[in-house]
Amino acid sequence: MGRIKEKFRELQEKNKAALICYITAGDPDIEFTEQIINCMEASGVDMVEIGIPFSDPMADGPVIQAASERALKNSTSVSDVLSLVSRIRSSSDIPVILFGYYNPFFSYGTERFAHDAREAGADGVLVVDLPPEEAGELGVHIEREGLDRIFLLAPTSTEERIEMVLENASGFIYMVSVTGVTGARPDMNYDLEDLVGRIKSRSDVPVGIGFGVSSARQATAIASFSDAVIVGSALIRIIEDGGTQRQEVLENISSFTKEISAACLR
Amino acid sequence: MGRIKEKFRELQEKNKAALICYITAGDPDIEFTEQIINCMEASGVDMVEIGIPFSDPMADGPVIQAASERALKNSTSVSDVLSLVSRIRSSSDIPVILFGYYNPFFSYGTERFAHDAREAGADGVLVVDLPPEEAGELGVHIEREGLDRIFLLAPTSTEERIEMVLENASGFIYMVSVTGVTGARPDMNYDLEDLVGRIKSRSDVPVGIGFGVSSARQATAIASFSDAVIVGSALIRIIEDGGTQRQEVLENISSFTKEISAACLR
Amino acid sequence: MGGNNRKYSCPDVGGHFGEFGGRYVSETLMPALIELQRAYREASEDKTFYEEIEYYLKQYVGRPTPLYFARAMTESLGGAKIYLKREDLAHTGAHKINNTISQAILCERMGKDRIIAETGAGQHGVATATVAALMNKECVIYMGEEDTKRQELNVFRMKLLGAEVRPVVSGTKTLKDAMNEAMRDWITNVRNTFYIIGSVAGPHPYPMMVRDFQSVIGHEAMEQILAVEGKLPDTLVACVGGGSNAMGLFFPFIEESEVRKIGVEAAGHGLESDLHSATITAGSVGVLHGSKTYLLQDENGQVKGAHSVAAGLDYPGVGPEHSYFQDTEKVEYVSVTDKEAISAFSFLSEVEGIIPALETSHAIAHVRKIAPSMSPEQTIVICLSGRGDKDIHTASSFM
Amino acid sequence: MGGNNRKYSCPDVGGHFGEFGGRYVSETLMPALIELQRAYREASEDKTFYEEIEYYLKQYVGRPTPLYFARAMTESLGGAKIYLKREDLAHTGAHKINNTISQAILCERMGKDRIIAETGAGQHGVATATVAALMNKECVIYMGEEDTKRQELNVFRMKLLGAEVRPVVSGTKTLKDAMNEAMRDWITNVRNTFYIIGSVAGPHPYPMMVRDFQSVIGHEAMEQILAVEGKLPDTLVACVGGGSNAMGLFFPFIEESEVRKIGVEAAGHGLESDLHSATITAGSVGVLHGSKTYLLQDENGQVKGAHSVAAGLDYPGVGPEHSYFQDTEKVEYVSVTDKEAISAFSFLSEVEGIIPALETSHAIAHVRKIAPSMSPEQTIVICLSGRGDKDIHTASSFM
Ligand SMILES: Cc1ncc(COP(=O)(O)O)c(C=O)c1O
Ligand SMILES: Cc1ncc(COP(=O)(O)O)c(C=O)c1O
Repeated sequence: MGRIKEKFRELQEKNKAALICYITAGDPDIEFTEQIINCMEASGVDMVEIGIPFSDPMADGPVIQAASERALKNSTSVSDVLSLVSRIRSSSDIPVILFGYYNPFFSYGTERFAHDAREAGADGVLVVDLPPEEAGELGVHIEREGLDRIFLLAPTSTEERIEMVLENASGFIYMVSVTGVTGARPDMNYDLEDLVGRIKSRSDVPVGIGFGVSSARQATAIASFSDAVIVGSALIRIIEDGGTQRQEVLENISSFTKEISAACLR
Repeated sequence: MGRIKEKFRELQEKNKAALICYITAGDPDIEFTEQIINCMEASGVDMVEIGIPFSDPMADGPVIQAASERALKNSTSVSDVLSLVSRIRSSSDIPVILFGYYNPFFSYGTERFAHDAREAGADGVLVVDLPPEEAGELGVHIEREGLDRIFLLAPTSTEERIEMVLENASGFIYMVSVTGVTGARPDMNYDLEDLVGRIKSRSDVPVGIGFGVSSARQATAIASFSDAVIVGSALIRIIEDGGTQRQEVLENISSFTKEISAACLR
Repeated sequence: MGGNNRKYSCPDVGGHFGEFGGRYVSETLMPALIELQRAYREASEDKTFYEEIEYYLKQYVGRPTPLYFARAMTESLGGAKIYLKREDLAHTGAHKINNTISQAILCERMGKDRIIAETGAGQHGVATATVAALMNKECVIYMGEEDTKRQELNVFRMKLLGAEVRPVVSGTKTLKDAMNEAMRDWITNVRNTFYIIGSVAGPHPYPMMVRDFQSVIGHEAMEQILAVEGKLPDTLVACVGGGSNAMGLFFPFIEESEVRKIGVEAAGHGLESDLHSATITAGSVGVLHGSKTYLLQDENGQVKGAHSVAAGLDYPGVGPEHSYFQDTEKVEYVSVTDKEAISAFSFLSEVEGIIPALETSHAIAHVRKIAPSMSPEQTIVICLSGRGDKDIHTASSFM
Repeated sequence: MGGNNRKYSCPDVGGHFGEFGGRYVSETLMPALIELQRAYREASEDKTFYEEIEYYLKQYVGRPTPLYFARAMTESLGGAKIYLKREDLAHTGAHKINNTISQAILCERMGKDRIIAETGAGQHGVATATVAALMNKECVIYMGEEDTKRQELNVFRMKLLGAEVRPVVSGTKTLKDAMNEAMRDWITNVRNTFYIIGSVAGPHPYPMMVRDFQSVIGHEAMEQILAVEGKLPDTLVACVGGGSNAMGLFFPFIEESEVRKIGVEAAGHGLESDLHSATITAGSVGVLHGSKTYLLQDENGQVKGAHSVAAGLDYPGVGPEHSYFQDTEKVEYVSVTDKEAISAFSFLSEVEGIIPALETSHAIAHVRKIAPSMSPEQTIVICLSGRGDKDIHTASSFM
């Protein structure tokens, strides 16, 4: 069983939704990314999504765009991220999902990437701009290496598309909470519950919800009907606000993730 | 016999070409125009052409354009010019030709203008932009009042046009020395002699040459084959250069016209 | 072209339209005008002349221009059906090229190797520089210094086309003075120079010739409206600066007295102010630039400076045939203010996605006044004389 | 439209041209792309859809545009006969309107009340704002902040047409980033918003749809050249930014392998410099803006900033079908530098009196290289994709 599936099983026993945290690798440098991940794990984060920065993050809001730009200032590459995963894996079993846009993976070489990602100890891959229709080329290698293929579903997704995604997905389904780009939002659309229900009635792959989660209140609400709470921009904002005060950033991340993690308990 | 004809007859006896001088009325004010005319007469000028300023002096070069603009600054009008003629006529018999563009005459009223011009003591009328084809309306009144109708001929004029002009002209023919606008020119086209010859073979109306005459040398050359030397821009330039030094202007005009007048002796 | 009106027979051989028109020019130019008149007459009798013009109008200028049914404008005004004759789509962006291409072909026939022109808005200057480039002629454009500033883009265009642009600093430094200066150049260089006048103004044969060359607008419009509506339009509307686009639209309809024709002049800041260009509506008869016509002038016969936000209407004279149409009531002349024109400029842009020239906007503004009280069975044809790219800076400073 | 090539059958149902194209977008957009694809297919089966497009192309855009024999250019180069397909005469001044009017009609059929677009040179933005005004839709245009500065006139035009122009300050602040931002808007407002993409780029069905809408250029050109020359042209030349004008000209000839087709990319400061936009000539395969295609990218798959003096070519990607044409050798791709383009800009202005867009000037520049060595029996058709009024300030600063 893969680490992701294992983790969901473990949390189900604790009656807790998984807290999955996203950060952009290399923002502002790869060493700090590693520290943050260690800190998050210590504060109750259940899985990490490591973003590979891209020059044209079409589906991201200003916060993650800015993180990408900072990461690209020092040319953070797929190789750099894979090394980071290896280092994390040498001391931790936290599930790691690699998250990004297709071109950097494509440029690295899809077969080589899948192989190296598995070697480094990654567990799943989510490519934002790779819907099932285009996912074959990378997917075949990912699957062969035994990594999970994580897909997005959106409020706009039709029944047909849910079907198609479920046929291809493993690990979990990343349910996008809104029609919109990434970014913390004070309010969320709780009609999501219905959509999650529709997914769950067809498959037992776990469903996580992200795009906009920024408070314990939201996390509690989401945790009540889904398998995972995914937080991204809210964390990036802490990194951004902290600037060079790295110790302070780590403390803030720690207290923020602890609070959200607690809220994930049902 | 009109004053113009009389003057040509008189000068023929002296074996001298007429010196006809042009100035713009009201440049820079009408009183000074009167002083200049008196000064010119005293210095040997045989006839004066008084220019009525116009806003759009299409056939004039920059010097006379600027004179017009100065004259229009104090709204010098046809009435003002007619009063000026009356004043000159009260003390002098110098032939006076009114010179201008058609619109101010038209605006004054053609019949009224012809009448008032004769009353004031003017002798001839030359309207730059009124070729024989359009001259009828004003011409009929001018003729009725016994004033001379002076026309232009140009180096471009064809035989037909010379014919047409000669049929309508009286007083003298104003032969334009160049294809071009008014303005003093260092060099002139002495092929004019041939053209003048062609005119003289058909009519005994005197022929004067203007546009560009600015030196005694030129005057002598012209006087040798034509009946009148017409000077304009060169005088205006003296007025312009003198600015507010009116006494100096009068002295310069006096010495300049004396020199040209002497050159007109054959 | 222009010759299909049997009853209407102006001008006479001397270029007179009733009391208007004629050739009020210095003797130096008379032979040139006579030569031009003769060359034009000879060309008019030569089929190949019209074939050449037609070739360039079609292949180079992009004619015929559409007669576009302005559905959104019609619905927004809620009255007569409005059609736009799309001269804005002609090469260089205005009707001016219809005339310049034709005169340039005549110039070529006459063997002149130098072309000059005056320009106000710069549209005629660009259209002239364009055909001079095409025909490989030396080209000098006179433009009032004021206008070179407010129509800077067009100055660049002319230079790029290889023309020399001479800013005119005399007088009011606008179109009127540019025309004086062009005349002076012509007087000086008359032997090798062809003067392309940009409107139905100037001495004979220009008003007639430009009328004939612009009549393609009205001929096409007539054919087009008959094809879609099956009847003649009720009303024609065009702006009037010198009057060439209006003449081009109106002339083929001149004997159709049931077709109302409205020329729209520029009222600038208002007719009661002294800042306008409403020559016919508020002027009086006089002589300027070679012809007798309505003029803006003072009590001494001095020509007054005109004003309009539209540089191409900023002219104190008007084509003499318009003066004749005014006195014979063949055409009605009205005026609209700068403000109304600017509002119409935005209106057409927003409603139809067509940015009209500020000149043209005067015609649009008048139609906004009359269309609502007309019936939906009635039709109006507007001469959309040019596009407004050149005016965007000017207009935006007012908005 | 675009469907007359029996043998050529790209794209497949998923929008692939061989390995290129596809739909590389976030899940949120997939349903919208599928909905658009379905709506386009349905419209394509409806005669009234094409009738409506044809109506607007003729009456509003001013089609057909002439195929003008450039005699002076031909003589000056002394080789092949050169014809210019005059898209500069289309409403708003470039070929872009062929596509925007057609997409706007589709938008209307789909009942969307909001239109967005990205723009580089501003031509597509103006063409979009124009049709949004005509169809009475809310309109937002994304434009890189850099481009809002160098194409200021077009910004004014868009605003005047009632569109909101949002300057994009992320990334390189040019077209690429404007497209990112437009995609983000679409992701957010997908339910009521129609995204009008301005070239044969983006996810399926855009490359196919824009190709079909622009094919009117090539269809007309084919008919026109057959009418005057009695045979197909020897060579077609067009500039390639996203590639829509080139596609529009080439596509109807795509199965005519004896007709040479040359796409001209922007070499900027030279291919050896890093300042160019020669995506096909000097790029490598990748994925950007929803499709797989040639790209300018670094060794890590990060997209590089492009450079061209022509804002409309300043794009690091290219339509995926062009990538396919490159790999299948249906079209040759070459590049010319900023300098060559600027020189061609002056050249055409002076020789033919036609000021081309700087984008188009790239095509002209290449023809200057190849025409002299061709024979006078051979013909070249250039897509004169747009007029250069918008570029005069830029160009004059280089001259
Ligand atoms: C677009 C446009 N319309 C109208 C005019 C006015 O000229 P006319 O009255 O001769 O048509 C101009 C003059 O520049 C113009 O550019
Ligand atoms: C006149 C003109 N030509 C060409 C282009 C390049 O686009 P494409 O390659 O899609 O034709 C543009 C883009 O703005 C343009 O304005």
